[in-house]
Amino acid sequence: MPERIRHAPLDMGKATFPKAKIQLIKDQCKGCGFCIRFCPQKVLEESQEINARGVHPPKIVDESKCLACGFCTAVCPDFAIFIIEKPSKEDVKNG
Amino acid sequence: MGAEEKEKTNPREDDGEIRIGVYVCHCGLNIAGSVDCGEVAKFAATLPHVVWAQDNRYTCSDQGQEQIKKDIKEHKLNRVVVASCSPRLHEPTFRKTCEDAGLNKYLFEMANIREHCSWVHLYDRQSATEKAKDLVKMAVAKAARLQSAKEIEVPIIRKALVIGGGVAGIQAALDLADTGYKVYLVEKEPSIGGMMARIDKTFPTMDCSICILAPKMSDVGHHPNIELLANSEVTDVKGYIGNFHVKILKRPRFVKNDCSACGECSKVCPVIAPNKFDAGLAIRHAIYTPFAQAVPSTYIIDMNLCLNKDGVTVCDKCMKACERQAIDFEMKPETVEIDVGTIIVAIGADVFDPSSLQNYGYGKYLNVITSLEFERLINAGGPSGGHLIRPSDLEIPRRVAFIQCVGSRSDKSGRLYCSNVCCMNTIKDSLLIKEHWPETEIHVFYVDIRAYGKGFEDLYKRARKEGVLFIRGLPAEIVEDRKTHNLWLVGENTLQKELYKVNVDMAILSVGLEPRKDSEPIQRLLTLSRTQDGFFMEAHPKLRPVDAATGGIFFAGCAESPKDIKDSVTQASAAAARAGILMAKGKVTVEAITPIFYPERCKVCGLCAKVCPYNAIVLNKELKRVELVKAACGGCGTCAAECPFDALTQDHFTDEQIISQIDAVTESDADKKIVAFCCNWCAYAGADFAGVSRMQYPPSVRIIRTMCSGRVAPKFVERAFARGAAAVLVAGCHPGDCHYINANYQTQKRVERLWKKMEQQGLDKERLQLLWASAAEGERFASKIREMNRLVEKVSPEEINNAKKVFEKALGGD
Amino acid sequence: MEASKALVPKEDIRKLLDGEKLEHCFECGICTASCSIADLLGKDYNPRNLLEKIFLNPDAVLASYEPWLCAWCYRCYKRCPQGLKLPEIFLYMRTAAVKNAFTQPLEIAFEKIVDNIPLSIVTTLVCFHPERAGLEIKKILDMIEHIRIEHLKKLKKKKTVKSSGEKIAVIGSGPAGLTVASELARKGHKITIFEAFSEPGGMLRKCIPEYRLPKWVLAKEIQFIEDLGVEIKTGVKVGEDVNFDDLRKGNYRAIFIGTGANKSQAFKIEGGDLEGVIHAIEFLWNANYKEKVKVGKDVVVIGGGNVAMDTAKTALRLNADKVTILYRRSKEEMPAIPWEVKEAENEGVKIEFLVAPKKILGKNGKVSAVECVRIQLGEPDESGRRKPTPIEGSEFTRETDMVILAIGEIPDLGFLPKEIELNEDNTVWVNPITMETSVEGIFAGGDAVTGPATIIEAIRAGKRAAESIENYVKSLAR
Amino acid sequence: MVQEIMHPLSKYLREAMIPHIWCTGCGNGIILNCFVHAVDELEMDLDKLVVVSGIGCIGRSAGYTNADSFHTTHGRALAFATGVKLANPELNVVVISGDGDLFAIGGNHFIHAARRNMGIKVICANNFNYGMTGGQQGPTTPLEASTTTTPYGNIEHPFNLVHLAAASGATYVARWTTLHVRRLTQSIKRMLQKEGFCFIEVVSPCPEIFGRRNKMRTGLEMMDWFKRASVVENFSDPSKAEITPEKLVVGEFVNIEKVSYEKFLHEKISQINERKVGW
Repeated sequence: MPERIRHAPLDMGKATFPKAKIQLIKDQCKGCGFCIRFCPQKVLEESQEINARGVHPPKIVDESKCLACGFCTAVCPDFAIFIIEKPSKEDVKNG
Repeated sequence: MGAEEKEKTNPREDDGEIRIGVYVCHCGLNIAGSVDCGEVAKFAATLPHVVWAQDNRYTCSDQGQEQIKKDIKEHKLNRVVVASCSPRLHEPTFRKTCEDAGLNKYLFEMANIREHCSWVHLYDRQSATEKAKDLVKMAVAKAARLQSAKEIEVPIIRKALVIGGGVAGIQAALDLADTGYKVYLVEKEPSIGGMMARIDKTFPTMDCSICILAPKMSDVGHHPNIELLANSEVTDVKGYIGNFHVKILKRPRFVKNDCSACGECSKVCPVIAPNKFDAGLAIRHAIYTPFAQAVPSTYIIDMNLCLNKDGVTVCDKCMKACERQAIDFEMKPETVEIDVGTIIVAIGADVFDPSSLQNYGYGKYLNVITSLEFERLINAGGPSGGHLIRPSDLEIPRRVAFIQCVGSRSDKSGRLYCSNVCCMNTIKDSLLIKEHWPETEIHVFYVDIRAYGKGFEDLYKRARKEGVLFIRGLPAEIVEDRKTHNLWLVGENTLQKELYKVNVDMAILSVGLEPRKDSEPIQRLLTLSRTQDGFFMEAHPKLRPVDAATGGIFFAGCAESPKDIKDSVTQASAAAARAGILMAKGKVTVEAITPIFYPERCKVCGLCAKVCPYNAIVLNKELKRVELVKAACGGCGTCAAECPFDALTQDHFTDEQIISQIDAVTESDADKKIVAFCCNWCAYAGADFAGVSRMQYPPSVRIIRTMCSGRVAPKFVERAFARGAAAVLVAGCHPGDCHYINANYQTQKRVERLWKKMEQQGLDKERLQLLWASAAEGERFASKIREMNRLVEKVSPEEINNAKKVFEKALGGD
Repeated sequence: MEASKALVPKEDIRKLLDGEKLEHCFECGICTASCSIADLLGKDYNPRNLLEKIFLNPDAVLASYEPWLCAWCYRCYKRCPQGLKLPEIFLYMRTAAVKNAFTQPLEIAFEKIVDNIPLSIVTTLVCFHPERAGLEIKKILDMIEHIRIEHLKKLKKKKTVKSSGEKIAVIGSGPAGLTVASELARKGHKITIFEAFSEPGGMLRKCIPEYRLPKWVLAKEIQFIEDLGVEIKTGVKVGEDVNFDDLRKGNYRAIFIGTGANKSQAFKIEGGDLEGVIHAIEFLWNANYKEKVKVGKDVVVIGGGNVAMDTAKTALRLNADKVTILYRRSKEEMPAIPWEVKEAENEGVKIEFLVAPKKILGKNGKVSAVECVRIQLGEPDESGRRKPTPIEGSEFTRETDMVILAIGEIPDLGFLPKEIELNEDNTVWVNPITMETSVEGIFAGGDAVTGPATIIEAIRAGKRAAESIENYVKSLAR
Repeated sequence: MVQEIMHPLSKYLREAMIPHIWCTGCGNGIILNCFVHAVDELEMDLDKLVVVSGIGCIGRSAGYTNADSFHTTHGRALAFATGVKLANPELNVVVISGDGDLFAIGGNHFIHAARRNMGIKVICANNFNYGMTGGQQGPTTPLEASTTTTPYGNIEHPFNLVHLAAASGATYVARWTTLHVRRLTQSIKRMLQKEGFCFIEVVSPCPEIFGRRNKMRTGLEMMDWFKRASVVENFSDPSKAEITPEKLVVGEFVNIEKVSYEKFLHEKISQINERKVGW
């Protein structure tokens, strides 16, 4: 359906995006950078701080962008990052 | 693929002595009134090869036809010339007569001494008679060079392709499938249903749109004869009537057919985007189904949105939620190749985007919406659950305005046509509002209410009775009150000649329909033509309204012009029937006006392949040769005109035949004559129309008929000048209206080249004229001849001699 | 009509109405509703209806005053779904009327102008353009002057309006401000105009070239308004010399903002500070005020609005050898009204379309050339206009010794308090019907609201605002 | 250092041994992560899970897993695991080991365990070389790859592990890279629920030892290669599942059902026992 969309969805306000709290166990991080590179929402970036292992652990840029896909948890070789999904109110109705 | 060479049979007719019979028709007084038919017949008898000539009152009568049949046997005639009316009228009649008498129908020729002579020179008997003699001479000259021909037959594959799965495509597919043919239905979107699936109610019956469409959609999904290819696109079409080879790109859905459409995946998908199906008024997820009744019901992942779009499966929420394990991120685009005999084009239309009309503020003011957005809003299955709410504050509007003709009937937007459906759609919409919220104040700003169909007027009356205000005069602008987001509409009530300022809560722009922006590839692939409006052009607006000019292709629905659901369905059934006729017959004959190829002269330059509008000539680079696909040929002859080496000519319009006609015209008094080449479909028909309308013009013109102006090779024009013609006219269809897709563009190029040459040689290029005239533009043709006649009177003998010299070369090969 | 020979040949009319185009007119009324004059004159003028009359019986229209009432703003053309150029059709009728010596209709038209439209002489010259039909300017001025004197006499005979004693402040003495002042003064209110410049008149004075509007005409016009009891304080800049809030706290019942759009749009271009680069407003101003204005031999004007046209024409009049306008879109997209473009071209201005300047090159601190790039138009953007995108590698330099930037003007509204809401394009937001801003009692109109537009549109807005102010003041009194 | 926040999977790991010793950018951690993820999602009984591993970097995972685990001698992981499984078929026996351990010294154990269809689940971390001992060329080192013992490029043809496994009779064969964590986890889950001999090859980055000699200095660069080159071709012919710098075929190749050795064995034993009773 080709026409240009000009109006914002009426129920956009009601839409609840999955939200998550990102937990970093900084001193366990070895700085491989996998979580930063493969985060689809680009929530993480390398920080300037140096942890107990002498590497730069990631830092959270914008947690609100996180869609709780949990890839960072799954790809971390060092069990140094995980997310806690915040309970969303109601599943958003589709269309 | 290639059809066998046409057999040149029947040596009795072609070889040996040529015996021509000429019949000059009086047509009552239609011809005899201005032409001395007896004299013409007498003259004809003196012409070479003519063994029998006579005049009779009505040659087309049974008596006249019997006479011809008798003479063929008695006088051993092997060519017949009838001088009477336009071949567009009676050529088939006389061809049949010849066939009945055992003579090949391609050995018949006509001289048009009625439309092109007696009727247009009503008051100049002498000139008309002289002209008639010339016309007969031309016909006899051509007849002496006619050859018999056999029409080839092409088998038709009994499968059909329907492009577009809107209501028209659905109907056409179902009709064909029910008849028993295998149908491939290709739809670009994830689901069939098209525009009809999106609207709420249908006029004038106020049926729920999706309720009546959904059963048909599911029929398509289940029909054993229909193969539905959704989310797919036609990428390549090769071949010709009866034998199309089609490539279809099936874009991946990323969900396998195992999907039970339970929707669990969508619930867990973290990505949210506007749903295009709801005109963006509601949200959907990256994995979704456009609407509840979608067919196929399989969900689809929008890979532009999905978190895994980079090729790394980062998110597997839907995968985990899917009990049937139907999600497959690795699905790849597939190309499906099919062979079909007929194609139905039902690609539908787009709606006009009103954001270009700045004075209406669409896209700027929240409460200005389009009629399509309104449909989603009032639809119980839509984003607001059927509550008409205005976007700014989600309140129910108390005062609503509809503005008609937005993007239709406008020269500026290039959409001069009426979009056909908006008036009734608005009336229906206003009634829907009244039904739910009777207190709503509704203004409809219109210029003409077009309630032309069955039951439409009643609906219009009902709306008026319900208190909908119809105000004639469109608002010049819409201005928003920033505080309340209410809208001020300022315009003129053109009935009362008063300015109005109306304050409403919400304004709905009744946007028109426009050709689909993506119709260009379809046009190119199927070699279709379009009208100025951009919709596809039918072969004939009255008598072949669903056929494309290209054989084996038919139109259904809004692809051809804006229409409502009923008309779309009607046309779809018609298209299915037309396609069905072809397939039931199983074969088609092609008129023997295809190219004749002399391979020994061919230098494999490929020019012919380049100009062929039907891709019927293929340059085989590997084998270094040119291949003809006669079945695909449309018969324009532009290839023959283009070939620099005379390796191609057109059957029944050979170089030899046309040159003999030119020579016949220019044999005497050439310096007072205009040699006109007219295409069969537009210019020749336009000249016929001038005759039918009795438009008078000077008798100096002699028309040579070709199928297309693209057949007119430069050498014909040069020869006419070399033989001393005063002027030459090349006339064809308007650019874009060519009967042979675009062959007349070649005409233009060739004439321009000739002009340049004439200019360089110091000749008056005015003596060669190019005219675009449609079949309805008799006056255009007549006035052109009048204009050119002034030129003929002026042209000096030196000028003519100069031209003779310049084009001397063209006389070679005599 | 068949009996006597038609005064306006049918053939001509056909040609004029652009072949079949008029047949596309389906009388939607958008032209009339867009027309400033139709709004000001009400039933007396209806372009749609006039067009219909021309179509049905052109000869009868010659005797009608209506064709003379078009003010050439081209608003109708801009909105007409068919793109009919009504002003040019009407001009043809005017020319035919002059040829056939119909003078009476012109006089009636002038009467209507004088009766209903403030600043009537000015508007006649800069808007109605009777001279385009082949009349002499002087004659017109005499005629309108005469009518005006008669009109004033009539007014004087009427009972003088009792002074209401209400004080109203008008900021800016351009066409909008002057209109509001004269309209309200006639209602008996006490008006004070604050003008930042040393002389009143706004754009009328600053930017309209002398050849189009002689200064004495303007002076006379302003004198009339002052005669009505309007006080014009020149050289007073609101925001600097007077505080805006002080005006509100003063005894002014209502304030009208008519400050126009006279700030040149910021345009960053390399070499923009070279000698010989000047903004159009400044150039026109100089041309109007300075005795001697330096004009280059080969002038380049950048922009495609009315100001660009005026600038180019003025430069020609100031003896530039060659004037070229560079515009980055195509002719259809030009914001200048078509007639101005045509006129400029006729006078010898060369317009190059689809060209944008990249940088201005200089020698010894002076302009020597402009580096330009050719443009192609892409898909329509949000505004509906096709987006210009530079064609890579199409750069070329064009020698010149003067560059005038006419790339648009914006209102300068820094002095307004924050409560007064502005639009995205930095113009004042008003209720379109009442011309009231987001703050009660404060009204606005003219270019400050619309952005650069024509004088007649400013006058229309002024008149509308004056009515609203009158109602507002009355409602306060009650 | 005591962490205040606890990783949700830490219950599957031996706390005292974490953080592990693997290098930055090593894929072994991801494999372990995927394995415990799968165990977690299946809610497996840790008392019935046995993790066996051989010698090599990845061999440490037996020690890291908080299940009954067994770190065996070089190449003998499958032999030990066979013993465990035969002794107690109830147990879910998983072998996590490296390519050198499983296919060089332990090659024969592998093909015979697969042939017998022992009910053992094998996860093989393939890092293309002997990482722990300094990066020598091994049975999986790709042609032309540079290692400490092949400084001018490897001239031996490597094993195609999935082809080998499939040909030897494994009932489930898959290959993923450490980038395909979701698929790998899913595959491990699927494998853990199957009966016979199952094999998953995980192509894993070894940036410090292998990568740096082959123009991929970091784990990220190796992951980028996986991303660029990997093509999922589920159920395609494993013999054609190549690993080249341009193309890295991954996917599930075999998933069939076959009665396992231990089932046959115990059935046989009971049959024999019954016959004995009959005598």
